[in-house]
Amino acid sequence: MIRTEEMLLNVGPQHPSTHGVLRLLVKVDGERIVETEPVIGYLHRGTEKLAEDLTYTQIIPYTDRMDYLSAMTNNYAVVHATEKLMGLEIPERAEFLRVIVMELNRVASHLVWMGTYLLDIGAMSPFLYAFRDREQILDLFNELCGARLTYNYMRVGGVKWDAPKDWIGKVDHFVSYMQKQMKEYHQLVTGNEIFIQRTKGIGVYDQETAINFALSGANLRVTGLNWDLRKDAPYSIYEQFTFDVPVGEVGDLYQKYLCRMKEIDESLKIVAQAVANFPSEGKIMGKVPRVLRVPEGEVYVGIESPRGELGCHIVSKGKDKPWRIKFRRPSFYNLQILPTLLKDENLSNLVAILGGIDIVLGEVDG
Amino acid sequence: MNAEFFAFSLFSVFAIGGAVFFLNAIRVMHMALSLAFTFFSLAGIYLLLQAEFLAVVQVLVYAGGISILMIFGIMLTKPEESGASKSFQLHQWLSLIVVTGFFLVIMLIIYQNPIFAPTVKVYSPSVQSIGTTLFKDYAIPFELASILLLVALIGAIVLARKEQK
Amino acid sequence: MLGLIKGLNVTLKNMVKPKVTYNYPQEPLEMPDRFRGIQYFDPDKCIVCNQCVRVCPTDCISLTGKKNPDPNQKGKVIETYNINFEICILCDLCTEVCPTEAVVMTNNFELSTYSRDELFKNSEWLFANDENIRSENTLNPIPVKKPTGGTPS
Amino acid sequence: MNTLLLYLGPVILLLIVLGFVTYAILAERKVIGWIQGRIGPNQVGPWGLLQTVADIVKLLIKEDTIPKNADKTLFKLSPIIAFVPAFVVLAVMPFSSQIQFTDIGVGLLYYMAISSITTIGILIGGWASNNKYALLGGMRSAAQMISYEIPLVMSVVGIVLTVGSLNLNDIVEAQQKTWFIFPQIIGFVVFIISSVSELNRTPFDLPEAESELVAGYHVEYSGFRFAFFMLAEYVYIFAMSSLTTVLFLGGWNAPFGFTFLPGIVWFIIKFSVVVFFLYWVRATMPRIRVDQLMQFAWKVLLPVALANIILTTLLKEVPFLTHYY
Repeated sequence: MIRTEEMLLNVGPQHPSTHGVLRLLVKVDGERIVETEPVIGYLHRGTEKLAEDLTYTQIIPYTDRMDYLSAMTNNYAVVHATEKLMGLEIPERAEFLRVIVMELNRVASHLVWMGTYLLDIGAMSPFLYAFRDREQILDLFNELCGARLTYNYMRVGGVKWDAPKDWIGKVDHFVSYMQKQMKEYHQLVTGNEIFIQRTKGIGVYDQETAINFALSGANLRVTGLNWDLRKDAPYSIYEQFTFDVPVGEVGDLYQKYLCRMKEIDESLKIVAQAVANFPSEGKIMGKVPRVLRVPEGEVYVGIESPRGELGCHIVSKGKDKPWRIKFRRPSFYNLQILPTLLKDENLSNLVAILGGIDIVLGEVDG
Repeated sequence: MNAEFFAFSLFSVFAIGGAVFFLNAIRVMHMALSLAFTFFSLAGIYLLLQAEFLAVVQVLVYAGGISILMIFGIMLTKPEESGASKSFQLHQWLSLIVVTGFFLVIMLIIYQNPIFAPTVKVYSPSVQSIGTTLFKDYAIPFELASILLLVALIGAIVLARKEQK
Repeated sequence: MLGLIKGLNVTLKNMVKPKVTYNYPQEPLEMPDRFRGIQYFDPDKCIVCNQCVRVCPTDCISLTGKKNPDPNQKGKVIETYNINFEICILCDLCTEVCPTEAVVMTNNFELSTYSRDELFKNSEWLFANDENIRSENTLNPIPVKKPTGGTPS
Repeated sequence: MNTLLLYLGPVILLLIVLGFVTYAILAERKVIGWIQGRIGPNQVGPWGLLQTVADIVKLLIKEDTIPKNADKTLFKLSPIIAFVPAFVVLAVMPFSSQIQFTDIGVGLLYYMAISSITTIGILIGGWASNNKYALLGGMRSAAQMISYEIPLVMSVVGIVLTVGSLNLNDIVEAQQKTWFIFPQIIGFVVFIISSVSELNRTPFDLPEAESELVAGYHVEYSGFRFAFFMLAEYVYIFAMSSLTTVLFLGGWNAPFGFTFLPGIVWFIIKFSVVVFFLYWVRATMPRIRVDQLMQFAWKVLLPVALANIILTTLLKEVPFLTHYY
């Protein structure tokens, strides 16, 4: 009886396509994957534990480093939870600035995903095009808050900086530029037969599985469920804007790609509306006491980060530091489905499926 | 002439050396590589005999064949399989006798065959003449041989399919 | 096949577009005014209020004060002021809380060194780091009494 | 004098090929850089001209590492087995009507046969490294190169039928009026796809797929041995582009009777176009998956190539077109 030998392949933590330091113990039979075991924690810094010893303002720079591709959203999660617990009023101008930066950050994050995903699949140029366009967003952020990745922009009660002169105009200009670029991406990638071959019908899962694995974000919407916290549990001023939530039909990689590309379009729409209705003046900080003492109680807020539901659960004992803080980190939850998806797949699909989940290891490991 | 003789000696040594290595190697990959050496040296000897087509086809067929052999060798053998099975003394003597007998018979046939008489003219077939011979003069045997190979191929597939179930 | 040809067309078009890379080490990069580089520290302005030390999330600032040598003045003056730049995350909180703009951000970001020891910046180094100082820093200055006098001599 | 040339010629060719490889790598990086909005290497030498030289020097002075559990003999042997055929195939290439080393009757088959020996080198390298990624890369490479050799050979049968010879010189001579790219357009498409695959380049760069197999079969190689693999790859680009030029683009023949330029110049121009096309494709395409690759070879390319042969034989009998076939 002829039999092939199973082989244990150690993918990562030093591997070009694990998007950081994820390690996968893959059992392969030829090129077919028998079993996968993700090993996480190589980037664990204990953000939640550290936060117990930090004041609410000091936590904000730490959240920058969780999902470092969309630091603005993380900032917002923690300040929003704190504000909710304290019952603070946020000035309108600050809310507009928050929405603009969060949506731009979503665009930047999806661009990174698109670029790196195409790189995983083997196309080189889309990666650099995506980074070229993302660079413009980073430049805008650099001008706004003085950093390109770890923004530390939001504060409990408002935002740190007002928009500099002409900044809003630059954002507006960027939106129209990006809308033009999207066409180019579609020409380059969306219709590419090899890309379609690599992604269509790969890594399929249905809605029930997605819900059972607590997936969120594009990973959930791709199965056809219209679930976007910006619509379903509105926060900030998202109710003022009109936008669609792109959903897929079958949960395959190609639909995920389309979903995220459409999300970029929708985000640009929101930014365009926010820029058009941007209040000409107003304060950027609400009335906040000098020392933040959060009343006793607990609060959970969930917001829609580019990767899914980013939750922040704060338990306060009335001190200036949280008694316990917990982040529901979407990448961590989304990663759980990986071993199920990889079973009996071809080894070449490993990177495609892993990339499709869109994890950020800073967030997975926390 | 001198260069030709030199090339012939080189190819012969490689061919025989490859065969000897093949017999002595323990790991499958070494064996396959020695086999490749033998075959490619033979191709070189064909080239010296002006049988260009034959030489090239020899390389073309066996380069692929040996790669496949290597793949099967890798996939179907365990990495640390030492073939150190001590054979009996008697066995070795017996093989020596049989091999010597075989060699003598072959030499006898070669020297009795009129084709290999030293007076024969070197005849270098062109691709065209090979084609004419194969597809005109010997068309039916050629087709029969290919059908035989096809049958073997399909048979192998059928056998492999059954085993999966 | 059509998609592939479209893609080839896009890459060919991009080939003649202007290049977007910076000639960075040869030409210095201009950062916007708000950029957060390494801090500048002005000992004369410091009132030793310790707020920056308290707000720093990574505890990288340490300072000591001493009594004002001028007996007529109340309060303290700074004696040592150190930033351990190995662990500073440039979060900008120290400049935000500083009521007197004694510690402010600069645009200098080329900070790599060959030794970790060099990353320990003392007040002399920080005071000498007086180029490209950011123009807007403290957002919520507390109305404090300006330390009167303290003639620099 | 003639004997001297006989021994000196290959040395000169080797130097030319090495020079080509040096600047092909630079050109590749430049072209891909431009496509991606970058300017490519520009630090070493004027306009980055010495970049590859610097890279090679770096590779030469690098520590030569051999993994502890590697099969040392084969590990050392495999770069040689991979490289030598790459250079040997150039012997039959007619660069112009004068510049050619040997003119053997079965030149086309010779190219196909010798180039397939490289597979053995790659497979052995992958196996001898005793690394799983390298092994997977080697296995993929063997499977891919064997599969794509068949459509590659089949796609040129149409030309062989038309010319009635396997000799590359005869093939070029036959293209004085029409290049074979026009009557043999189907064959050309199949040939280009298979040749990109034989070269292990994007979209068929599975043996060294960076994002999956890290670097594939040469993951454990460093320094000079790695340089040999790279050299083999780029010499094959040289060889394959030359072959494409000879088979489909009329070799040294001048188009439209523009004979004021010598044949070798026309050859270089056509050759450069083919090389640029390879770079361009590399900058655009994603990588195809390994099973799709095999399916594509056996289910699409091979039938198409066979159909092309039948079509050629049929058209050969059509009164008007027989001139072209």
